[in-house]
Amino acid sequence: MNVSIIGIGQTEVKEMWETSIRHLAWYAIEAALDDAHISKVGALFVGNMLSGELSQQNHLGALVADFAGMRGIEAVTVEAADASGGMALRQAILAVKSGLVETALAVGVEKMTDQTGSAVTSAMAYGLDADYEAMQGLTMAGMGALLMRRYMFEHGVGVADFAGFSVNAHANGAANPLAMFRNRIKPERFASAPVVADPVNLFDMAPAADGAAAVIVTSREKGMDMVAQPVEIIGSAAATDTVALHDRQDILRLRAAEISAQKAFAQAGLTPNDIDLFELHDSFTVLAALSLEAAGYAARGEGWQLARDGEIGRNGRIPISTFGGLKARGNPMGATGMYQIVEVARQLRGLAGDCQVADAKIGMAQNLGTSGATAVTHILRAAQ
Amino acid sequence: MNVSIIGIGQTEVKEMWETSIRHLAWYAIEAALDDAHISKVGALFVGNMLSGELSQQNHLGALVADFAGMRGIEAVTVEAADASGGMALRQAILAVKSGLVETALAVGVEKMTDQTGSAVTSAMAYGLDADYEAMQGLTMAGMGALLMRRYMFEHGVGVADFAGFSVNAHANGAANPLAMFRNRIKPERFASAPVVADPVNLFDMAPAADGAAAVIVTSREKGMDMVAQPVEIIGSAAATDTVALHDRQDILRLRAAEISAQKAFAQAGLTPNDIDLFELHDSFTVLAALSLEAAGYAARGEGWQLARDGEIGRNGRIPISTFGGLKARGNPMGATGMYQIVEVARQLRGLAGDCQVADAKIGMAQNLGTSGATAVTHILRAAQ
Amino acid sequence: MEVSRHWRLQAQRYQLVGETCDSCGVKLFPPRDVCLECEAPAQELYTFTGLGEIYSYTTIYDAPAGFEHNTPYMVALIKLEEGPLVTAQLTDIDPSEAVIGMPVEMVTRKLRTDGDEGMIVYGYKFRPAVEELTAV
Amino acid sequence: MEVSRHWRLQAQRYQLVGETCDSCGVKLFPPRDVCLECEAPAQELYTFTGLGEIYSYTTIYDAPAGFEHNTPYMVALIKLEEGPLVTAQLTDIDPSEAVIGMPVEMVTRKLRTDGDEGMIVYGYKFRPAVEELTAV
Ligand SMILES: [Zn+2]
Ligand SMILES: [Zn+2]
Repeated sequence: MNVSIIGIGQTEVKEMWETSIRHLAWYAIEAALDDAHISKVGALFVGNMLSGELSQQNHLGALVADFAGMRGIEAVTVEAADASGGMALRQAILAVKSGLVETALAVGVEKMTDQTGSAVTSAMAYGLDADYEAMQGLTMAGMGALLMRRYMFEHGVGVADFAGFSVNAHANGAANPLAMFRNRIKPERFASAPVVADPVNLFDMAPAADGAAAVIVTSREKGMDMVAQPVEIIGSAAATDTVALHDRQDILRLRAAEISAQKAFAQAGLTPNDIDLFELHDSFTVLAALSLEAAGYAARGEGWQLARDGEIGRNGRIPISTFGGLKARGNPMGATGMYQIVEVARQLRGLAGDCQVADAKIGMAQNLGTSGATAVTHILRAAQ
Repeated sequence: MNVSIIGIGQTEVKEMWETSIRHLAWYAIEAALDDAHISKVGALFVGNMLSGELSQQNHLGALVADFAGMRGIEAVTVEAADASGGMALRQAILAVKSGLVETALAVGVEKMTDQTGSAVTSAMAYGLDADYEAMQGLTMAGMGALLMRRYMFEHGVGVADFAGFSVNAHANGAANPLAMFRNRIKPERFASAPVVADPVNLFDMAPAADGAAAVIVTSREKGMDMVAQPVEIIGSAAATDTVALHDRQDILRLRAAEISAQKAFAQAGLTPNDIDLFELHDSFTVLAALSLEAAGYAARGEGWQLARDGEIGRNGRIPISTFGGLKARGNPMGATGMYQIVEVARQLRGLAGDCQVADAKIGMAQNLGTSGATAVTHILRAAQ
Repeated sequence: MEVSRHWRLQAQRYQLVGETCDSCGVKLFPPRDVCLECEAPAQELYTFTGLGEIYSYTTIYDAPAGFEHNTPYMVALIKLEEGPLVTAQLTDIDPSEAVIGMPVEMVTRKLRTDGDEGMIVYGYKFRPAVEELTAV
Repeated sequence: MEVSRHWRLQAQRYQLVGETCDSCGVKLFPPRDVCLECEAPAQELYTFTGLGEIYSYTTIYDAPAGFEHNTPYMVALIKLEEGPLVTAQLTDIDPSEAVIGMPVEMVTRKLRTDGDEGMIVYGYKFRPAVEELTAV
């Protein structure tokens, strides 16, 4: 792609009552600017889903650019439900590739805790089909449940067969000081966790929280000059599927995830076996299984077996959720995709601390909007 | 820029109770695809501000891509208040320039009439600073009023001195079958129009309405092969200013508009005198005056004189609002910037009907977010 | 208040009015202007029988605004006899009875309470098919 | 309900607490982390006197949700003595009295009623300065 990451930044993921959305974005941006040793960029892309609904604040591009001391620069908000973060990076890459922007900053930010209860549940469901899904009372958790129930039916698996995804995520989150949940969980506790939307229980579902993460990109040549450890973006592709599950021919096939992964692999000239770690979109355990299938790591109906067989752990065949994933790190909707990128970059720099995957050279991040109605896949490589 | 417009489409601007937001977007897209003689594009950028707040529907990229029969393509929503439309085109241009997308579709769409009254007034104010402007009860109309009052004070003009902008807009709108208001107004009626936010009256302010407009872009070379009358994009630039008026050193200077216009002129190698028509952002008459000043058509405090002196008419020095502008064509917030582009393209193709500016070869469109916190300027030229 | 939105969708909500594609014959619900299968224009109206079977289902305990009144409630994907899937609430059923493949039929029920003034939105839900009930 | 948001802003809302920039000395309101003038970090708190004058003003007849109770109401840009502009409602004033340059002072008043349960948000407004009133 000829584009490199030269700076990354992130905040903790948790409920931050004292922090406004503009402050959240600024903290992540400040860290990314410091990391890149710069104070300005040419363009800002803000990935966000719910600021209007929950904070009565749109126009985040201009607001954040000004608050971050970069008044005047080009700035805009990018939205694709919980894939907003990944899509913001995608726009930053397009901007740099266009030659019209030298250095671009993408920040994903979500402030979930300005509202509570049913208002947040409602707003999160704005990523579904308003007229034909949300109007029937479907929620994000309900969507995950419809997928999970059908997966269990078609593939003959039980609720407990998904436990390995959560156990892995929490084990990794326990080593990430920025994660929302840092407690390990035991498989036997999984089956008895409180049900949110049957069969989805609290351990199947990622928790909503506040958070922001930021990434700065520029051309590969400039990146090499500017920082010691640039991370190259060698694949970037986005695709869509129907927003409503009921409009799909096969709800257990994530077509957008397949398309975006295949395109990214083709751009990078790689196959799934070349990837050292994979930050996938585990907003629900069933989506982790389906994402592994879509990316080519398991045949249809067999993604769950990778968790059962321990192949998703730090030393497994394809480590996933290495900083806890959405499940344990937490899921600030429009920021989630940017956390994935920051985490892959940390792995490839060899600076992942207790979360480090040994000898990580190539990593992949895939950010989904709702049930994969949007999918954006990035493949990153440590600069050579 | 090496990017050309190969298809344009638009719906009427009015209250369309019977039409959902996905249908609105589709009608404009269908017209643009027909115009370009194609059925698919590589990427879709949806400019929208208020779908979440007013229609409980986010994730419009995937929703519209699917509904328009383009399931699978890359798609995302772009938001910058009432500059969302212009910023969506900007992303489409960056995508094509990047070389990663061959043909990109930008659609601006806004569905204002799913809610009524104070809910719409509130949602429109989400483009302001939520914590320090909207929380004080400031509205979009109030923002226009603060600007207009100060302009009147500093430059010694009265309410009636802004009438020429509305008279011109309505005269042009009367010739546009798609315009919301097709009635001519007389200057003497202007001063007695009902007040919305003193001194802004009904004739100073563009009406909110439903609407959608779409533009398809590809590389200049491909455009020449594909259609008989491509329109070249020879300048494209975006900039920001503070969201809150109170954070500006001089509220009567639209810095983002200045920056984006200067960049676009520089890219095109042109000066203001080379522009045959200028679709500016006349959401308020005072913004029309300030936009003319920012783009270099009048000295500070003298923009209103262009209206007084008849220089903004179809045969004037710098024709503006040639299809009625936001004021008479109507202002579907996130779609407005795309209407401007469609209108300039129609002028440059010589297909503007009764709205035609004679011998129009080069046109400019400038889309503002709120009081110019975002500004995006495009310069278009008839293919040579 | 979203009066126009609910008015606009009433044919779908009350009578399951979808479309048939002239080109490929597929039946579409929800209606759309471009056929999902063959991408031809699809605008001939078709009223579904309202018979189908459960394709997947869930019981929702964490309700969004407007749905608090009947929490927990069940939402399912229904495979209609004519082919398409539809997302709908299940009614007149105990969560423990639901099973994939169960025959169901459409009924009209209260869906949601909107806003301060409490406008009530009605629309389709599905219940166990009467034949099924009498057979039990 | 946005309890946390209002709680977060209470120092600004009730006492006009802004900042002084260590580097260039400019006074900032609303507070921000990066100085608007010199882009240095600005985090030293400063409580404004609440005295200023009207810089621009309007009377709003078309109110957003939560502000219906006192429509029409006046909103102004106030030039604070210390330099910055602030957006605030005017109170205790007849619209016909307002004029650019009029001295005003901060008071605390009810700003907005939020949501179904009617949480009331308080904050700064400005009224004609007392000296001004007695002089009249
Ligand atoms: Zn068909
Ligand atoms: Zn300073």
